[in-house]
Amino acid sequence: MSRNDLGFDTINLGHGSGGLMTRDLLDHIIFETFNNPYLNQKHDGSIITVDGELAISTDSFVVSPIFFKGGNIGELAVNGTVNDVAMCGADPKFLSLAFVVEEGLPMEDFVKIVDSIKKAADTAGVQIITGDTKVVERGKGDKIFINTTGFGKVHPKANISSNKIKSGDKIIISGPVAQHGMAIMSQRDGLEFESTIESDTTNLNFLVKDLLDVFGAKIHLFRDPTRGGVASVLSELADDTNLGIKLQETEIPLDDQVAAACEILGLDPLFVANEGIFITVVGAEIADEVVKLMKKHEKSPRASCIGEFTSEHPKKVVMHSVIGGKRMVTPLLGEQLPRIC
Amino acid sequence: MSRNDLGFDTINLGHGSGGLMTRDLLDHIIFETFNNPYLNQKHDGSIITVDGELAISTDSFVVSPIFFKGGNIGELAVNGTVNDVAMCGADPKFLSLAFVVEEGLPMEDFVKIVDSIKKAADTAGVQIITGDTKVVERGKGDKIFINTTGFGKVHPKANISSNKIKSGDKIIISGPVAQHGMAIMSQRDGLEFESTIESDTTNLNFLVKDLLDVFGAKIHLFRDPTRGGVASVLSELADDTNLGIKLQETEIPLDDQVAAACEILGLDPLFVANEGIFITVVGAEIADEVVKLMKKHEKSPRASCIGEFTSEHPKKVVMHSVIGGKRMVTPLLGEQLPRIC
Amino acid sequence: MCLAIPGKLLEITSKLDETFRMGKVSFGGVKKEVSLALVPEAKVDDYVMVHVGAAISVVDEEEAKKTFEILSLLGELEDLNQLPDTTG
Amino acid sequence: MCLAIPGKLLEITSKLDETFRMGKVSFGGVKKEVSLALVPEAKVDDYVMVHVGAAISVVDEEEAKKTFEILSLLGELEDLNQLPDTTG
Amino acid sequence: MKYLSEYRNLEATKKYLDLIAKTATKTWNIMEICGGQTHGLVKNGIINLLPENVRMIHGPGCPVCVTPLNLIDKAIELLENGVIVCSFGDMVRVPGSKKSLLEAKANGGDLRILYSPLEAVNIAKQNPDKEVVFFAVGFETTAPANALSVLHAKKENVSNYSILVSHVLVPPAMEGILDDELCTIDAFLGAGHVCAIMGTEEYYPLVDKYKIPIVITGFEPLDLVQGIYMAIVQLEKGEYKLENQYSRVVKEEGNVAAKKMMESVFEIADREWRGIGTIPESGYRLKKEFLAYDAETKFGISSIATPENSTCIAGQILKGIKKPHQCTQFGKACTPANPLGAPMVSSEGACAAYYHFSNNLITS
Amino acid sequence: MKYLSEYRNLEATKKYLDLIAKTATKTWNIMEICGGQTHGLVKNGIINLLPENVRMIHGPGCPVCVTPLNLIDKAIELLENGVIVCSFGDMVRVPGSKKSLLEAKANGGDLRILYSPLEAVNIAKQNPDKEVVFFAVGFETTAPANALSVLHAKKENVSNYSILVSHVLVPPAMEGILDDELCTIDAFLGAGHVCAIMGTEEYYPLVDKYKIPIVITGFEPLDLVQGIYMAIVQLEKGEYKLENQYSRVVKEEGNVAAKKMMESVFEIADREWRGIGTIPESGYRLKKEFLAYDAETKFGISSIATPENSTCIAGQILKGIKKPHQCTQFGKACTPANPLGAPMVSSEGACAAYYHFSNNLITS
Ligand code: SF4
Ligand code: SF4
Ligand SMILES: [Mg+2]
Ligand SMILES: [Mg+2]
Ligand SMILES: [Mg+2]
Ligand SMILES: [Mg+2]
Ligand SMILES: [Mg+2]
Ligand SMILES: [Mg+2]
Ligand SMILES: [Mg+2]
Ligand SMILES: [Mg+2]
Ligand SMILES: [Mg+2]
Ligand SMILES: [Mg+2]
Repeated sequence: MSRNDLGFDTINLGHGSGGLMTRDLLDHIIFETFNNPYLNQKHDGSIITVDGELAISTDSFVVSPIFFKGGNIGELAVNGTVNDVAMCGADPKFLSLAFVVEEGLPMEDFVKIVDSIKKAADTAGVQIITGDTKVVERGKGDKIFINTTGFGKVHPKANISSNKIKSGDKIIISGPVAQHGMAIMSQRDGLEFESTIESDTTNLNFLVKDLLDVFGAKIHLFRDPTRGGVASVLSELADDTNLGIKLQETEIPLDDQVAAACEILGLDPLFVANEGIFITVVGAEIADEVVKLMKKHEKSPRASCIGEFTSEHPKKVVMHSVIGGKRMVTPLLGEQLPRIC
Repeated sequence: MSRNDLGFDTINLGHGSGGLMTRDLLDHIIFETFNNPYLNQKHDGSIITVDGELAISTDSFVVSPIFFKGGNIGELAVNGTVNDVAMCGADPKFLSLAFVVEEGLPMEDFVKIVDSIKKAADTAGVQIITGDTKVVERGKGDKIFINTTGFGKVHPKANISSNKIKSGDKIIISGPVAQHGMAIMSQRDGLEFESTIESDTTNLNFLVKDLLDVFGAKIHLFRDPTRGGVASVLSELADDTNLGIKLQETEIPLDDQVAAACEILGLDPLFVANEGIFITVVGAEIADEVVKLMKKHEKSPRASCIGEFTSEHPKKVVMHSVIGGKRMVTPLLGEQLPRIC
Repeated sequence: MCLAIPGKLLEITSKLDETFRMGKVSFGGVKKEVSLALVPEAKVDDYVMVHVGAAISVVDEEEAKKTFEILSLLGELEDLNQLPDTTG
Repeated sequence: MCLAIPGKLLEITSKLDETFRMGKVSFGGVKKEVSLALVPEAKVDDYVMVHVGAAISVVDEEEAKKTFEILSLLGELEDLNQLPDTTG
Repeated sequence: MKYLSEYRNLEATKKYLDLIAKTATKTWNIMEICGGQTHGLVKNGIINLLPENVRMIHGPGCPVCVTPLNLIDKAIELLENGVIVCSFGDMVRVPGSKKSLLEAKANGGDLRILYSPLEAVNIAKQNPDKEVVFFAVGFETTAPANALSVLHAKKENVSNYSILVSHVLVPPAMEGILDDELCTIDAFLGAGHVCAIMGTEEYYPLVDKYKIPIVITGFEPLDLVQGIYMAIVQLEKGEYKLENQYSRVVKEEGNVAAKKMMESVFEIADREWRGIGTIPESGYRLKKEFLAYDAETKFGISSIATPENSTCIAGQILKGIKKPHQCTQFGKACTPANPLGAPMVSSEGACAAYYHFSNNLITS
Repeated sequence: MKYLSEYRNLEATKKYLDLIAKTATKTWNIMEICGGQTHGLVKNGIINLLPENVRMIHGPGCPVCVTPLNLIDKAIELLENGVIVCSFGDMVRVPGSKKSLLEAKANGGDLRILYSPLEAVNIAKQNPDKEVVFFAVGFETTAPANALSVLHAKKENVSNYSILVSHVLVPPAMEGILDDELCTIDAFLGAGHVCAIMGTEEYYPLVDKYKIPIVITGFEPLDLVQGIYMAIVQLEKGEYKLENQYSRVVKEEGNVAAKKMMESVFEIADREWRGIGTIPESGYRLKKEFLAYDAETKFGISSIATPENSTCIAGQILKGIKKPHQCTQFGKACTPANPLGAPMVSSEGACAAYYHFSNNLITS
């Protein structure tokens, strides 16, 4: 039996039953694809050997559509968790992988997603070490949800904590904002538009490692502004640090088409979800060097210092606008909705 | 703002947006409930310190109904993963916790589930160290799905592997079969029945630890026969070890009402899902002592030696029936469906 | 053919008319509402055979013993006198 | 009130009758199909203001310059002569 | 459970097995009609506890197995057209010509797996803007409950309910089997629950015409071994009688109320049996007065036709001419995960029962 | 983007701000009518770049804010009765008397958030067995597109489409504001996109009657500062004229085709404005010939009535009599997460705009 020939065109409830059909699916698709000694134990879990500090992060991925411009839910699930582990100042090495599949998902799509996961995991240098596959009835899911939980040793030089942030620290962003969210939005029913906007989903762990290698504890924080966007992450940071944040609108990298799409739908790009970028807070003395290093790195040619922490207006994020005005930036409230009227 | 007064009766998409509503939900329900130094980092992940072998297991829980006799999806999600880690011969200490909530879930139900998770985690001695909350549109989920990923150090005396199983090894089950599956089935639309059957979901980690403390490497395997039931797990073991398995039908513990419900619906209890029991494979020389210890333990008063490995019919599981006949036990094929005609 | 299981009729739960009676039947403690439309003669405490939600027959207690009586008659049941289970 | 954004009319995509014309409009490269029913005078290469999926006005290029001309007239624009963006 | 556990007694079963061994001097081929009996024989490992010379042959009494492929395709057609299709669990995995009901459900069909047809009427009441069809398969045992569902719907004016009828009758099938010149069957175990409805009457003509013992038998191990013993006693004596091992459930007159109800709704008709072909007057169809409840009429799907897989020898299996392991496809191209023919689908189907339970395979 | 980026120029904006500072010698209260202008002012931080004596007052031009509570309750009523309700994104979070459309969706309603009313007609075509209602809010700018959707539905015989109309008109609202004895407004920035449709004609009578400058203005920073500058020049000169800052988009005659289309579908009617009350002849309703497309008529929901929150001073805010931070509830009981009144809902609503963007709060 080959991996594309399990005798079924679509996933059905039997594939999640825990019986023979489940085992077939696992043997011929999952184990064959990810084939590594951890996973091959085929036990209820896996055993890894660790020594020291281990960073752990979990995320469920529920993006719709599951195939979008620039990627699919599979690579997103790898990159998202790889990046969250990296944001802890750690070096992600292992992932667990749990699917919740809606019956009726074409087997072809499932295989495509599994292949993307493999490719993304290889690219990021992580191994899938344990997993789970559940199938839910039609109408009780949305094609496929993926949970990944990631693990990695904390970088020996890392000392990442919002406690370390002080007034004067600089805020650097690794690339243009709102790309992922607008790529998804471009395919959303009732709001769709044509563009060359692609999701920027990618793994940021090697970039993070390079930064830690060079700057170590002078890097005070990493944070990826995914759901809720840059505005929400910075609002949380202002709140947590009891410091103010000054932002320079002109310094925030933004792709032209992304900007245009936001104009059309009345969305603020600062609220839109990102995937392939992060924010780092660093001591002012190294900010220029950090930007310089990042601009040379393939993952962050458009890195930019977008603002700084200040003691002036604690807990408030203030944007200095293109035309020299000021406004408060508040976190996203509920769901990001297009403003039309 | 108190944990029951977020201003919303139900979860809506805004609670998963990553903005202020998400933060409110996390601050006032999740962080307040699980309050521990790992989780309180409120970062993208958590950092734990480990030294040695770490067992990791992941599972998504998609049970419907979410509140069932004897438990709910929350405690199931804790116990399920705690047990999977224990089945690796490890001592579960940490859990990640990821929700996929369907919009419209009553806030009250969400709080109830979170409270159950807390209680089950406390009972099992594990801490929730990192998490995630996603909200999907109505009709794109099924009230709530929960993924937990668990971690724990491998017991110093443990040497758990199906490679260690040899002909003559005894198979011991910790309690009566099919209880969880039939508790769920009793509430299933179109098949429902009245009974006192309750899910047996519980944490088995302390029992596993006690066994390892006493018997160490003479315990060759632990496995919890969840989805697919006892039949599927044993079929897999026969297949993996290249040995045969002899089972004694009369030795398999089975609650009277569970047996009756299986009769009515034409189900084989060996195929029905379990939650609060496990199978252990041990050297024949310690089998009686293992059963004795287990019978004294609160989690396994009905422990029983149900069979043994044999070189006689490799890869086949043979049941010796109540009336002295023999039959093959095959793994569950697809979904467990009631047989009526 | 077709799976039918014996259970004890605990109560008549509804009686729209003489035909469409429903009753609660206990199968070793597991209870289900079943149609009694096919067994107008069934009364509380009877054991009925239930198939796909309808009682199709009332079990005859006397006849039930015959399987064991034959063995006795054939001298095969000496050690089995207490066999018939009456625990319900 | 109401958000309206200028975009360049790239092509007329369908023309059921004189009223129900549709066209593809580019907003800095992002393209949307919009109704041209309210702008019968609009032609390819015009810039139209689009509101909730319908073009509501054709932008007048001459008038567009006035904002900057006023500043010039007032002697305020000496360093801004190259201002109007024509990149599309 | 009373009336179950005592019939699973090891000692009593052994006694009957001993009696069988002592009594049977020649080779006897006994067919159990009912799939439920097949299930009981293999699940309890009885077949291999019988002496070599007593051979059980699995009959056609599995409704899942004899329901023709075209009816499954019809049910799928309904499902794909937005009808809520209700079915017993065992029917839903049977492959039609392209897919099974379960696969059609995975593609979006609203399929409900029910314990009882009466539940389907409730579903119709709860979904007044949808059509609800119950896939009414089964033998005489199941027909009264299905008839009841139609009467229920009529009484309560539930006009969006109908049934896709595939009811077959046992005696014509037995005749068909006996008429085959390759037939080697010496005696029958009669189907206990069918007779609970129909009584014993219809079987006397068969006994007389074919001079063959028929023992109406139950489903528990003790029932089965007693039934086999009773058949062998007749065979050894050269007798052919109708006997009733299952008298605690089967009365001579059967279930009079059930027969009346069934006859008010159904009438006898020719029926196609999967693997066997059309047998005259071997099934039920809805009477004219109830055609409003006939899904085939209501949805105009009676013309759907589907050929069977040509390599499958299900017909010979169902007639007892061949055993499953004599089929070249058995366990190879044809497995429960990928069944080629109906007998591999239900665990009561002869091929699946062999595949799952038989210890023929244990030493293979 | 052409016609956007050049109007966001820092230097040119500064020049106009300098001109304003040089020109304004007295205290002037200028109301921008449109919520889009409010948004532009706060988002770009213009308010605090203006000299102390030039005060912007936020007008009633946010359709989300002036749509009466009872219309939201009506839309929710439809949603809860199985109707597919389509709406612009900003309307769905507005709390009705019990819940918002978004919460009704979470409870199972089929709510679609759309970019365009024309899309709603397509949804109606794709769901012929469902009713589809578009929540047609907005001012003169949006009315033509909504009219177009009705004409589209009529042309294509889409009978399951209707609109829940809440169209309001700017000039009557301006009159209402000016008639209030507490009114302190010295000049208006006219709503650019409303005038793109309606032209300039209707504003001359207002200028004459109330002797007040009106400068029709666009939405970009440069538009806004130029419009303010033009108003101040008039005020300082003691003039009152209608001027058109936004001439690249607004023609004197407006959009003739759009007006014709709108007038074929709608007629002028009294309308309730949230926070203000009923203003005579201040909105549109569907003409008799189009009542088949009127959701209130079609579903008989015109009688739903809902009182406003009594502590909310939205009416005074909308008339420019008070500023949001002068409301006792502002930022306390009333926040964007839990709005008591409409102006706290949309980011263009005066209260929300203050809450979100104003640097009044930065130093608080
Ligand atoms: S084994 Fe399969 S192919 Fe052969 S007779 Fe049985 S069902 Fe048909
Ligand atoms: S702050 Fe709230 S309560 Fe006060 S006027 Fe604004 S909307 Fe009304
Ligand atoms: Mg995470
Ligand atoms: Mg990619
Ligand atoms: Mg993440
Ligand atoms: Mg698992
Ligand atoms: Mg993150
Ligand atoms: Mg697991
Ligand atoms: Mg419990
Ligand atoms: Mg598990
Ligand atoms: Mg997360
Ligand atoms: Mg397990």
